Amino acid sequence: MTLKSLLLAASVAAMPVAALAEGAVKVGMITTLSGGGAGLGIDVRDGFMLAVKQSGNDAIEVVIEDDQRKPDIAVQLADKMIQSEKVDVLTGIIWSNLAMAVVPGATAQGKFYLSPNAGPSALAGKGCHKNYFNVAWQNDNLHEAAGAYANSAGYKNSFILAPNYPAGKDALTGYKRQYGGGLAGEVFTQLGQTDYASEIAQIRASGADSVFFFLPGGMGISFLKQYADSGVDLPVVGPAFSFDQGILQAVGAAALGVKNTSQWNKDIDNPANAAFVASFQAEYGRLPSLYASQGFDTANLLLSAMAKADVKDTDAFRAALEAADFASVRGNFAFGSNHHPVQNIYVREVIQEGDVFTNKIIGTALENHADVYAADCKM
Amino acid sequence: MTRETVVNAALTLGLLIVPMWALMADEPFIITLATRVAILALAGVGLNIALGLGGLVSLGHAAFFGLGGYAMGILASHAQSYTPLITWPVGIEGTTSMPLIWLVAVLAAGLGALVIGALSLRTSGVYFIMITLAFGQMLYYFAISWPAYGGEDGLSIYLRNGFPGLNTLVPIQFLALCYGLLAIALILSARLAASPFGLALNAARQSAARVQAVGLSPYRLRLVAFVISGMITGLAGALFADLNRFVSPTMFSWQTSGEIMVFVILGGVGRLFGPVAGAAVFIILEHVLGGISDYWHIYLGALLLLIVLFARGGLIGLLAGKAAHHG
Amino acid sequence: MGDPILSVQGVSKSFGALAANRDISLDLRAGEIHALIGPNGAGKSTLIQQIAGGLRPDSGRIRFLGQDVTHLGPARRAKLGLARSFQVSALAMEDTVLQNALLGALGARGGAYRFFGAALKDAGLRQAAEEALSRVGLLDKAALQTATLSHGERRQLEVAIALTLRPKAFVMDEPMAGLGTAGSQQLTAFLDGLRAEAPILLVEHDMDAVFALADRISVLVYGQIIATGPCDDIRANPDVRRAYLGEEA
Amino acid sequence: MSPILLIEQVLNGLQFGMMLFLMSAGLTLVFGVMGLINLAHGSLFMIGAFAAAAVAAATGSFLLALVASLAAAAAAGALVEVLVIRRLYARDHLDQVLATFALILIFSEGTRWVFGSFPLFLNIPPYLSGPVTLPGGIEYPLYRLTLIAVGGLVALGLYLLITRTRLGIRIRAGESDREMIAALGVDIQRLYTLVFALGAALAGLAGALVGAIQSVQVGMGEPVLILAFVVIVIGGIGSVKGALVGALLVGVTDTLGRALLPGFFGLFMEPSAAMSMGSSLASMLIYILMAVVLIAKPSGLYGATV
Repeated sequence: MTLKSLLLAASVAAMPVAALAEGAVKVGMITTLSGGGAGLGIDVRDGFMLAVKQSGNDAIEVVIEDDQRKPDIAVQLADKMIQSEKVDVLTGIIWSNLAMAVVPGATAQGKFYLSPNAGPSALAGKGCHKNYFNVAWQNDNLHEAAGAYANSAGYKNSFILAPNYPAGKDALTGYKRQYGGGLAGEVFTQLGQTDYASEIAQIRASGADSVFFFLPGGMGISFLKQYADSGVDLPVVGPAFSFDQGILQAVGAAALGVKNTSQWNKDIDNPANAAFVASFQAEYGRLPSLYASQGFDTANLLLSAMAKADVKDTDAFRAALEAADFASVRGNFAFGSNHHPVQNIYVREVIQEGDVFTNKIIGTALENHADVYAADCKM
Repeated sequence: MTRETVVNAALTLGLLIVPMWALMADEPFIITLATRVAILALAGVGLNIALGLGGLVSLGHAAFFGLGGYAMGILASHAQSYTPLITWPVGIEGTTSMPLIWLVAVLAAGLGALVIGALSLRTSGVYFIMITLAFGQMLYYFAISWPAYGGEDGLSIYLRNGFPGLNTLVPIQFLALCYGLLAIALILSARLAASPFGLALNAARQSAARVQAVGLSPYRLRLVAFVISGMITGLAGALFADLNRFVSPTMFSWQTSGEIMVFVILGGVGRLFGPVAGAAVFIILEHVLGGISDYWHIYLGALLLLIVLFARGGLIGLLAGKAAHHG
Repeated sequence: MGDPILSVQGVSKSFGALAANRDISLDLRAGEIHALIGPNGAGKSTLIQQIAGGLRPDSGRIRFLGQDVTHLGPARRAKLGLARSFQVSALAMEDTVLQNALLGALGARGGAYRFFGAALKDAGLRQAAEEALSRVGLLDKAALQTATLSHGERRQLEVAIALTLRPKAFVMDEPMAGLGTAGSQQLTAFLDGLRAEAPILLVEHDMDAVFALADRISVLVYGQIIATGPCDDIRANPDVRRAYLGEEA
Repeated sequence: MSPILLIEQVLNGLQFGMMLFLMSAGLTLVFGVMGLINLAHGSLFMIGAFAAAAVAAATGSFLLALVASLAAAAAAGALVEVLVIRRLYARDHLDQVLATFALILIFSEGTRWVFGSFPLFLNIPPYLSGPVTLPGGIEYPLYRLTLIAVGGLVALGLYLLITRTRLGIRIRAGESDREMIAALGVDIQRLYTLVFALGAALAGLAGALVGAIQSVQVGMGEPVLILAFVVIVIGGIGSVKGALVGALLVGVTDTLGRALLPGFFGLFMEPSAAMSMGSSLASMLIYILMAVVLIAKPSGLYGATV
């Protein structure tokens, strides 16, 4: 907060932006810091800033702004970052619809964009761009992994549900892409819906042997609580979003035992991860979430590229980013031809450690998995 | 020269000087902000015709804002992908020409306002507020779940649309265009208020029975006002989409309706320059307060509350005193 | 004496169990002032509302200028030439006196759908409005805000607006109320001359004015007309005397 | 769709409707008695849920949590009534809308400031959790049945309060004639504060009850608020009976719409298009219902004619 106001004060003054040191990089972070979805943005920011702090690199300057989860505000902030702040790199956006609003314009103006969370298919396929890098996942990835897990668990008849909006439709498509069994039912819920009694009744009546759902944020919390109370006890799978550290405490015991897919967990065994989890807890007094890990990795990717090339030398800097030469907290990490991750996706189970609900990895759903849109990407 | 004229002139001067300064100081973002102020003020000018003159408290003007925005998004996306808009019964192509887009946006919003207004104006008071809200929500949910034009993801237009003789990608030129439209809308709205129609509409707000007794139909007066109001807000929607090069269902959300209403009330209901003052102050607050704290909404809320409670007549009322009675 | 300008034929109206008007018939002929009197709660306002078009009768017809207007709304009846003034002033209080009169002129012109050109600068409208204001003696107050007018002045403005319509008939709901003696006398004289322009259906409590002006009087008691006739007949009518005993002693 | 599933869905609709009723009753009372549009009613719902979650976390008792939700929402309601709302009664709807919109901003961000940005935990107590078997072999969550019962009890309580008590007489008098009630020597300010706090308490109770099966988070009040407005407008503003009927109508329409429409479109469309179309229409359905009601009856089902 103090950092932000200082920077703001500096930028409001009408003097020309002071020339930064050679090799310095100015980063514009547009993320959600107020309103209902603020938890995700705060985690990304905290993860990112932790990595910056640990690097001790003072050639990196970060300007942070709150997009209020509104696309038009995000676009306006991107304009501000580019026009006024004259940043070199943009990052931070949580939501696919905001990314779709900001990324094409930013990359067209020659800026780098590093996505710490959203990975809409349009940006991975036909709409890919050489200056756009996704450090999290392509949106379909975790759903595909859930489908793969469903196969290995022997599910033959899934009931699947997601909100009626593009990311929801992508989720069901992603699940079906890997899943080989039949469907007991397929339901689109309303975006922002809070009561799932009607859907749960349909699940009960459908004769399904498993349930797959993608309901991010509060929708997932509501669904899980109501599902647990309904007496339907079919196994549930879903992507990590509804079982992440930030919201798991709010779901409580209702989530225990649920399998979910994620490219990261705090128990992934590598030194970078161990150090990250410990230092994040020390710095902020809470367990890191998936989003924090993605923010942390995004910053480290950027720092690794800065060590190799000057951001003003766009081609060299891009090559340095493509190399992805940093110690990711998720272990092996590489970019595919469309600048989206090629990585393992794990299956986690929700467990209880003392008073705290958390996840532990129980297997690998997909190894070195890339997305299906890379073929459409012509850079 | 009344005090209100002085305040209006000062506002106009401010709106002109700030971008000029920004141009010289090479602060293009300030120009973008001024453009935003102009466009949102235009939306407010539209709403003010229904709200200030007609007394129609519409909590659904986002519907027209969004219709204008989507008119732009749909036409431009078809033009950019070289796919025809419709092929039957006649082939219609998309377009990236602003004047054409504006025309379509205004017509679409006007048609929307005609249908929504014709049904909603059967009610009055709180029921009217709520039924307009309901129509806005209908369009909002429709836009979210209608896959053809991006649904909740919205629709990106990678290049700003063109205007003959201007390079709209240059911020100051696009700003000039928006200022021009805002000025035209302000002049039209001032003349409308003084016109026979304005007289009758204003009277219908104060006493519907009187207007009926002289042989005029308040319903029709209000409907026409609602349509004009929707058209101007629709035009603002098309410009807003062009400013962001992006449209999304949030343009339809009830918060958008609420914000447009906030501009009008903040500035002063029924005051010619009310929406301009309201939009300018709102945008400045958003930027100044947003820098102070993550919890800046608290301060914004407190400020709005103080204005409603203690500065009746909005900012213009605060600066210029009670409304003058032209007679 | 030709067809009546306005005729009410067997009109009844009830609100729930309360019968406000029962089988009422009356007419208004060219050149006359027809006064409608009766104690409070007799159903006068309900009847006026039905004549002006604000309420629909449960049964019966209302004809105006030979045309059945029973199912027309107030605006349509006003367009046909039926002008009314309200018991409780219905005026645009925030506007000026002149603007209120202009509104009437606008209605008389038959349409308000002109979006440019200032209404105040329209010579035709302005002339009609100012003429009407001067006839009721309000011209010197034209620039004042209507809310600042006294109660009596507002009644005068109501009449002025009715005048701008150049109507075929007036329906006036207690125009004298609150006027004071001098004001009443002034308005009485004015209405006296007005009947030549168009007949007036006059609802009034001021009995001096009624007996001074009316060609005929109808008496409404408990929702029914108990007598209609010239002033002297009504004065002598025993039913009327009974109904008014104590109230108009 | 089997009859059992249909019955279950109707129950779901009733339960959803009862929750909407708790939310709407206060809103409609406040409007009926004081003529005030309160957009911040959803914030009181949120405050109830947060208070319940905080107390449940501290004490482990669900009943105490419910008491806390009632108390916190009533206190917050009384406080804003005295500080802000009181100044708005004489204003037009426009000022009320803007002022209470400002209150939403303050309450939402204030709650985030106090409780943080992450959702809170609040769960069904063990004695109410799990399903019970109803006659006909329908398995139905006990908690949802409890919600229906609570909603019914509150409706009954409100009915008795309004028809049988001195407070109720004053409320009804206040609805019809403010000056008369002041002339009767009733302290009108206290009455208003009381009615506002009562409405707030009901919203807070709804927040706590719903919070146990939903997500307790900032912004949870707004979607419910819009639904509550739909409810009271359909029922006729100011009418508690209208709120009950409207709430049940909206609850059942919404639930059955979501359950039946996709299948209905599936009869003559290919499945994925039918799914998408059906869901889209289902999400618009209650707004369509409201528009239709208002077009047919411009002041709602039980509203006074305007």
